[in-house]
Amino acid sequence: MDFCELTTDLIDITSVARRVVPPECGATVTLDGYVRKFTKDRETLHLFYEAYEPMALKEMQKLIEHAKKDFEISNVGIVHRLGRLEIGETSVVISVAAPHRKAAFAACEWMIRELKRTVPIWKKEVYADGEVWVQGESGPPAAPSSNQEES
Amino acid sequence: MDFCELTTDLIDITSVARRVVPPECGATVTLDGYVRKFTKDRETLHLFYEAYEPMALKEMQKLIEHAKKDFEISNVGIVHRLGRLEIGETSVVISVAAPHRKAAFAACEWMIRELKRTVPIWKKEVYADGEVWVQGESGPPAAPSSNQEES
Amino acid sequence: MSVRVLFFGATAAAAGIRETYVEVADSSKVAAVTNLVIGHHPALEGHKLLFSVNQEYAERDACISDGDELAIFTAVSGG
Amino acid sequence: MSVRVLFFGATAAAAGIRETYVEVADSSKVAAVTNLVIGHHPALEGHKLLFSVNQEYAERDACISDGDELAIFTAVSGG
Repeated sequence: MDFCELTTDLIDITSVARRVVPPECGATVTLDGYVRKFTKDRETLHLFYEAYEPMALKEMQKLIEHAKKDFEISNVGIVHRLGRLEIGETSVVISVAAPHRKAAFAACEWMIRELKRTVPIWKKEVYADGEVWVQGESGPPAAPSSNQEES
Repeated sequence: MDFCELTTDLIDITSVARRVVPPECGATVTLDGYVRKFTKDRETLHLFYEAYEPMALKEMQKLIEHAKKDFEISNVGIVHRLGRLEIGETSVVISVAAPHRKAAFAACEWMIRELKRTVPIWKKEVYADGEVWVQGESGPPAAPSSNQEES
Repeated sequence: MSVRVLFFGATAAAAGIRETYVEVADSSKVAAVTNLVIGHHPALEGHKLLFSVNQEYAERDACISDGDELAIFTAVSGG
Repeated sequence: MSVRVLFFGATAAAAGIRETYVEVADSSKVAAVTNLVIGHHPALEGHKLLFSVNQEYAERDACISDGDELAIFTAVSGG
């Protein structure tokens, strides 16, 4: 079963990884992104994630469809946290199950790169002396391609 | 903190992934291997893993040292299950935390490949009509190298 | 025609609102609607803007129809 | 000299034991000890064997000292 979700609750990695496991698969690769305490020596107190929810879910769904076309994988689960996150809490989990781990690694790495580029979610970093909406690094999305080099 | 463990208890992926997270890191990549129901159309009832425990822990420790030399990663956790495992249970977890996810993916993929080649653990597959100690595919270990192609 | 305009993150902070409706000529393009919106919310001017129409990414020269949903935002930063 | 010999997985199943002690000439090599062991446990013959001495991988021509721990096993299959 594939799934993508947005949630304001704490994300449990194990439960995400388990839900993508079909009986014929032997490996799951899971990317777990979380709130860093320091970004370039500036201390983050907490983060806030906001999404254009219906479009974010559509884009996540597109990522899954694209990945399943390009990689030999069985199931994918993506869960992104929204709202206020404390230091160390998981912001995003992408779990990919595949018969062979090589495809799971490749697909998972491709999906987190594309998610950061295409899924309409924004992060606000809150410091002791202010806050800032983080700008994505990758510029406007073109058609996603799994052959594309990392920017 | 790095760690490697052998355990006869159920492995909780989240707790492994969490223990490798230092405050400056932003991503953890976790490989979760588990008991397949089918191998080449033959149904596995359950598995049994046996280790040469002190040597297995030494070899796992070597893997971690080697990976930390070759990849820009912060912490690594490896936990391998021993004893009887039911279908779907996790046999091995490798979690790698890194400031940049690219290194975490590369190191995690390299470590599971090397673990399967060098760490003295053996798997017995139990079927309805018999059981077999699985032979590793990779032949005798040479000095591990991160530049080596997958066999 | 009437277009619903949404803001998120940095653009919501700059515009001071999360949502508005604007009246524009039929067959207006994203660029025309955006210029009108920037006229009302000049703090948007400094931002490199991205767009979606009905929850699909769109370029500045994309056409907009009556009842469409235009979102104006900056480069995404999830993950 | 006395060498402790350990078996695991397929070799333990073939030998029917997990551990034994053998007496061999001083400075014997892994190959000599292994041949002696196979003599006692001929079911080991069919297996492609790997070795460790004192928990480090070793080749057939590695020397063994009194009190060493030799493990005889097949290609590992963990993970």
